[in-house]
Amino acid sequence: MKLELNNVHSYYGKSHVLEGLSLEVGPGELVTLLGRNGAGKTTTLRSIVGIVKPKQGSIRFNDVELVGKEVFEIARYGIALVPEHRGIFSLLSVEENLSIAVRAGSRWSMADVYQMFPRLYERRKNGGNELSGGEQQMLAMARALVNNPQLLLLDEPTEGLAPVIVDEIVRILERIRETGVSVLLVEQNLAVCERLADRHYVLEQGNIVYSGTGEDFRQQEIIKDRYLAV
Amino acid sequence: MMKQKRSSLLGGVTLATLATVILMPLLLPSATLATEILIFAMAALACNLLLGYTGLLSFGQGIFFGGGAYIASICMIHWNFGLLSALLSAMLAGALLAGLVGALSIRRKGIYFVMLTLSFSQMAYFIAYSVSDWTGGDNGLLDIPRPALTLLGFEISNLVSSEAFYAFVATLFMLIFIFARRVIHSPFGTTLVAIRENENRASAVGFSTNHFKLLAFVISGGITGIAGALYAMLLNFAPLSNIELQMSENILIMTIIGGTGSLFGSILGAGSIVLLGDVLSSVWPRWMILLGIALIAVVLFMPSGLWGGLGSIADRWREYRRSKEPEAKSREAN
Amino acid sequence: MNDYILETEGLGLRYGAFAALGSVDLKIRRGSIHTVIGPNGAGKTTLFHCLTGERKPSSGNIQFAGTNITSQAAHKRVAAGMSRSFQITSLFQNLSVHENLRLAAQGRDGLGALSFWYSDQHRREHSDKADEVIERIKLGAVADTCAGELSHGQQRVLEVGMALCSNPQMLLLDEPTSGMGVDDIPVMTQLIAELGRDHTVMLIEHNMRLVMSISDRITVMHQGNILIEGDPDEVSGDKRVKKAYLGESGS
Amino acid sequence: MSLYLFQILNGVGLGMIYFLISVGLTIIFGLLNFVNFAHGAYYLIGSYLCFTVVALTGNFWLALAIAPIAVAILALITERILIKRAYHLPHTYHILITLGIALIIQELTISIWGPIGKSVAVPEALQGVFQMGNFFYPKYRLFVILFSAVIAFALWLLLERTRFGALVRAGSEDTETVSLLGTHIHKLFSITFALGVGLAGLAGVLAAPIRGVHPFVGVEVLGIAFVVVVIGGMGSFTGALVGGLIVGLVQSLMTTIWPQGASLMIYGAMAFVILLRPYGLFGRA
Amino acid sequence: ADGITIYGVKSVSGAFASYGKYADMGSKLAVEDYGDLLGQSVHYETIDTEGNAGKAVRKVQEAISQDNARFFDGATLSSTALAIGKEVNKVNGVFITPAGADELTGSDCNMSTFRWSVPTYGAIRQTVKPLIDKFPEKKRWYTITPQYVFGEALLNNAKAVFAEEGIEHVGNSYHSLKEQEFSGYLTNAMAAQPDVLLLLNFGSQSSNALRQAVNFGLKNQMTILVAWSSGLDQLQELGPDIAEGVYFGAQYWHTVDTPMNKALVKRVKEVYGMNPNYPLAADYISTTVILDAIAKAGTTDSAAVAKALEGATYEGPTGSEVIRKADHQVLKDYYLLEGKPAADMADQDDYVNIISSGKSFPDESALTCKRS
Ligand SMILES: Nc1ncnc2c1ncn2[C@@H]1O[C@H](COP(=O)(O)OP(=O)(O)OP(=O)(O)O)[C@@H](O)[C@H]1O
Ligand SMILES: Nc1ncnc2c1ncn2[C@@H]1O[C@H](COP(=O)(O)OP(=O)(O)OP(=O)(O)O)[C@@H](O)[C@H]1O
Ligand SMILES: [Mg+2]
Ligand SMILES: [Mg+2]
Repeated sequence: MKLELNNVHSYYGKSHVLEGLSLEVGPGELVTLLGRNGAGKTTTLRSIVGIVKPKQGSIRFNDVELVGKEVFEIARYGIALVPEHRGIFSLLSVEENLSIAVRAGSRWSMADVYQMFPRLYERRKNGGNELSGGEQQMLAMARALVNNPQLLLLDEPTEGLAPVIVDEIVRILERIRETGVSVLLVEQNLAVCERLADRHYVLEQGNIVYSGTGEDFRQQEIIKDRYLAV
Repeated sequence: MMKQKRSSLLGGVTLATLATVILMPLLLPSATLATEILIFAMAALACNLLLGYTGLLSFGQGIFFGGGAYIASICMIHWNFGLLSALLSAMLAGALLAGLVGALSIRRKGIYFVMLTLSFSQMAYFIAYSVSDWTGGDNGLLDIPRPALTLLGFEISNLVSSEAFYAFVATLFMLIFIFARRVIHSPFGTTLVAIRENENRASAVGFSTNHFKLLAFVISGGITGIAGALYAMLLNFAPLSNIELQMSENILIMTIIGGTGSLFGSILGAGSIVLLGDVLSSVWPRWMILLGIALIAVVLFMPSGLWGGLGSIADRWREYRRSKEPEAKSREAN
Repeated sequence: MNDYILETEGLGLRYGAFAALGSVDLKIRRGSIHTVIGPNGAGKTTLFHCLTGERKPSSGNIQFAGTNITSQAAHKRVAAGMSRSFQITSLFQNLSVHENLRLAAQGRDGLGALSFWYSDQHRREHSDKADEVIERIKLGAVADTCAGELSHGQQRVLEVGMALCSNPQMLLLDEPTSGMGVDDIPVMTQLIAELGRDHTVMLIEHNMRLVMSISDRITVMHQGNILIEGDPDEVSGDKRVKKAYLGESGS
Repeated sequence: MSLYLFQILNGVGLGMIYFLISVGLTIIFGLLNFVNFAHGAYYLIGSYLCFTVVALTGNFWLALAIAPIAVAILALITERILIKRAYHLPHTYHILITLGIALIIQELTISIWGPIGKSVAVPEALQGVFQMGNFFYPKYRLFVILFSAVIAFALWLLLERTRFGALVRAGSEDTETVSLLGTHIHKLFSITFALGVGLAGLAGVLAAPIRGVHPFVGVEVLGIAFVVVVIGGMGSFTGALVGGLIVGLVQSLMTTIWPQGASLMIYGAMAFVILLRPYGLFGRA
Repeated sequence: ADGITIYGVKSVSGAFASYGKYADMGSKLAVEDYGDLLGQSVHYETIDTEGNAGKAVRKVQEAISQDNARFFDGATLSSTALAIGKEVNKVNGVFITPAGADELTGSDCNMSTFRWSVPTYGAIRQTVKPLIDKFPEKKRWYTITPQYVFGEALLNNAKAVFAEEGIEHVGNSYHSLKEQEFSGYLTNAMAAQPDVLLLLNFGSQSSNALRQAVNFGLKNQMTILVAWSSGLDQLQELGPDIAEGVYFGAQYWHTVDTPMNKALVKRVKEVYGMNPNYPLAADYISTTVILDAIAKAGTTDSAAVAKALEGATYEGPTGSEVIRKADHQVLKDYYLLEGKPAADMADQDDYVNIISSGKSFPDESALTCKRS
């Protein structure tokens, strides 16, 4: 599995958000994408899955060109996105939310994810609109997993979660990585990123301004200060 | 956007409207046709306050239109009301009916709201046809007078000629138009927009949204009532179809085709629908196919209605001009 | 005058058989920053819903500034000086940032805004208030942009700004920093601290650094009830809190 | 047998027809969140196709098999060309575009079949009345009741017990996320739309021998369908069934109690239900 | 414009297109057939009502003020006809209509308005009475009536006949203006066990009421009479299976044996390839009558033409027809028809036998028409 973005330009109407972005995620890698609010992190993920259609550049996944493909086709290649707004179906129960995502032959079954998130099991009969913010986040992750991805795109998965759950999520991400699934993680919580990532990219106004390994990044106080204001 | 200086009450759009109102009878085959257009423009404008600015899709506009027509006519026939007092009573009737329908419906959301107004519309129709002693039932109310316009005892015009009546309707229309512009740019009007955008948030910042929606209804009903009364005076006749669901539907179509959220759009909408029927029906009995196509076309290509469509054409023209300019300049430079 | 601006007694809310709030007795001291923390699904947002009138509690009552507001409508509570931000962003998506804030300021007028006979430009104070808040939350650059076009983080900032516009006595902020960039969090922290000087602030937060640094008092909720209440040191030292909420990284 | 008892039975019969008329509308609304004001027009086509097939072959059963499928195919075509472009727009635009489609269908019907209505004979096997003691009822209407009940059960299974049902319900909320899970959402929507509209066509066929075939019947049918669906709760399958029965019973009983107001009362019943229950009897917020 | 123009107010588009289309064909043909008049060419202009009385009135106003229009015919809907009558009367024009409302020649009559169709009085007399005569043993009658002015008028006339003939009126069901589902009313009717079921509604309502009555097997239990049918077009809609054995009242039937009708049928077959139905025949003769009156008056002054129409006698499709001066009502035959089995039909339009025909009109002394 390999994802490569090359010189990607994306727009919202006339506003130019990604200005020639290039990055790659290798097999089994966990890569983070950092940057301030509005830098274009979410837009990058949305461009990969085809919700935002890049006007220029190429996005290749296992040597298949994704630009121009429909969202559902891209998903079927094995890319799952856990979106910023979580996208829980409020009219469906937790169980139905999961069941419509289950793909035959998936590495994770519904039982597996219930084991990962016991809270979801307790609330499996409740409608999506009856979940707390944190519960929704868990459900979104669980749903992406049963969809059997090769590459998991996570948009701020720890947002709004209690510290215990954040720990839990970190553990889960570690487990996911062990299974060989690649992860591209957008995250504001630097501690989490540093604990997990093999490599980091820093994004500023639609351009990559830094990329480096986990060790290198720990030393990059200037980068952190200038682009992440830590 | 919102911060930009707004055109004043009497500027820009109002002048365009005034020009339209003055030119219309000159361009159209008859003053009666122009009058009909303005009357429906008035109804569409009132509908627009609800649909365009408050986000309420009401199938009850026919109730206020028909109600206004009946009340004004009954007042004139049975109690010899004069022109202005008849119009005033129509306005009150429209507002009252709207208050009633509004009070019962505004708590409901979405399609349930729509259906509730629709069912009131059916009931109003039933009542109108049942009390035929007052409304003429299915035969319609006949022999409705068109009283002279008098102010302080002086007769200004007898309004007998269709041109004189047009002038009167046009004046009234302009007043209502200016009033409506005032409404939408008042604190009340901006609050309506807030309700349209996000009702939950609007109530969380402190607006009791139901009161606002209700007042919007009442204002809309009052204006629609006046339109109904004018229609009765134009025809000397109030058919039962005034209060039928079809009327509500027509008013809605005019509003949406013209462009929701733009008062001038309502004139465009009313004008195009009335004219479409008038011109095409004599040419091709199945002309409603074209109406159908027009409705579809508006949805697909001009979702902001004719007014929005014109706007985006203007935008594109401007852009085209701009894109030409540097080219021209660079050519000059060479 | 009573020391407490807000008091609840046995406040409870059931969704069918499930008690999202058990029985909550809470006292918020005037002029303090009072934070509510607790695991996901503990009932924090639900508590806010009851306090602001979004939901009707199934039991108990609420006193605000000396009056019982248990069954008062949401918009009346705003007029009485209570204002909130939402955990899930809720804005006027198609209106500009400035207009969002101006409307929020206008909301304080309550039924006064029903007046349709004069121009909204008449009431400069709303517009001025919006400008002031824009300054405070540093969204000047996007003042004329539609709220829906802002990045998620910017929308969160605006969300808090909206709550500020009605000159509230008491502000209820539901996870104001959720989704905010690391660089904005200190700004928000400082903003809340500042607000704490002339308002009572009630806060739901998961960012422990922020919570511990600015809270006067912390209530920890668990399964719809209050687990403990105390000042930051007491709370962070408590074993039960560690187990139920903080975990190892939070400590 | 008492008159009222008969009226109740008759009301149930009517109610099943109303259910069939409405269920497609509720499916389309509930699952696609699309307001289909052309529903009555598709019913119209169903009934005219029934007329034509019967006129050509003399076989009603053939019409029952062919016409709904033809209507569904037509629906699929209109959906692909026009309607799918309006899904993302507010309800106002749904109403407008389908009103346009309904007008075109109605006027084309007049162009093809003429402005005068037509009749479809009751199939040979079901002519006459079924009699049991004092009780008698047209055989054809009995058949319609049973047939509708079978259709109702099959639909319920499809919508509540299959992944297909859950998927499309999810799609009604957030198409983007459903696509992200790898589902071809547009295909799903097309199929659902065709299914719902095909049911309207089926209703048109079944009602043709009872109501005749007339170019302006679409509007009336649409009105009833909306009343039924709103009473039951938009999007609720059970709601359509219960709503249909309520409307049928109200209408039937009113003919004895207050005949002048019979057609009014169905609207009265609807207003009453919405005022008491904001989302109809079985609707969800 | 040069020449004489007749304006046909026809519901060509909209919900009453089934009527307007043929009415329009009738007027058009009449003008074509007429040739020149007073040395001027004759024109025909359609005013489409779009099925809406308000639109119709506005367009008539426009024609009057812009084009100086004075001669009008048509208008199916009673409301349209009544309102147009008033408008035309303001300019002393001439207007002939086949609409159903008795007010046209009653309380709302005026100098300009003339009516070709037989009023409810005659429609009931010429159907109910012959049927009673035919089946003297059938004493129990049940009625189904639409509840509004027109239905009420038919019902009252029927009640009067019942009283005169010693018929027992065993019950009546009112229904509303837009009802299409009659099973409930039919059940009520069955419960009353009548010998004859009299349907007093018209158009699609009477078609559906009849269709559903046949479904319920009522045809075997009682005689059914549709007093106010629209004739051929309605029978075409119903088809012989339903119509067989049912009685219909009608203003016109194309097989009526009169010289003018024979010529009309021949001509219509030639031009349109069909038998004339009621709207076509009614508007053909209305238009012709106006043109004849213009010729008779020798002027296009409409007031004079209206005068010339009063009392005029002419050969119409139903035989000799007279325009009564007192109320501007055309005195003509009304028909009672009986549907025949498909096997007996000589051609595809041969749905019925004419059972009886005749003229019945309220006496001049009983007229409510008061004209200044
Ligand atoms: N739907 C939209 N329409 C127009 N502009 C948008 C839209 N969504 C985002 N933008 C703009 O695109 C830019 C990048 O936004 P994006 O959401 O990718 O940022 P981000 O890095 O994910 O920020 P955050 O950390 O706040 O989530 C921002 O300036 C934002 O204002
Ligand atoms: N409408 C509802 N019906 C049933 N249960 C609900 C409903 N709304 C919320 N709940 C449940 O109530 C509990 C409390 O929810 P609440 O949103 O208050 O949690 P919270 O403490 O704010 O959590 P978080 O930190 O994740 O936002 C949750 O378990 C949730 O599933
Ligand atoms: Mg983002
Ligand atoms: Mg919460």
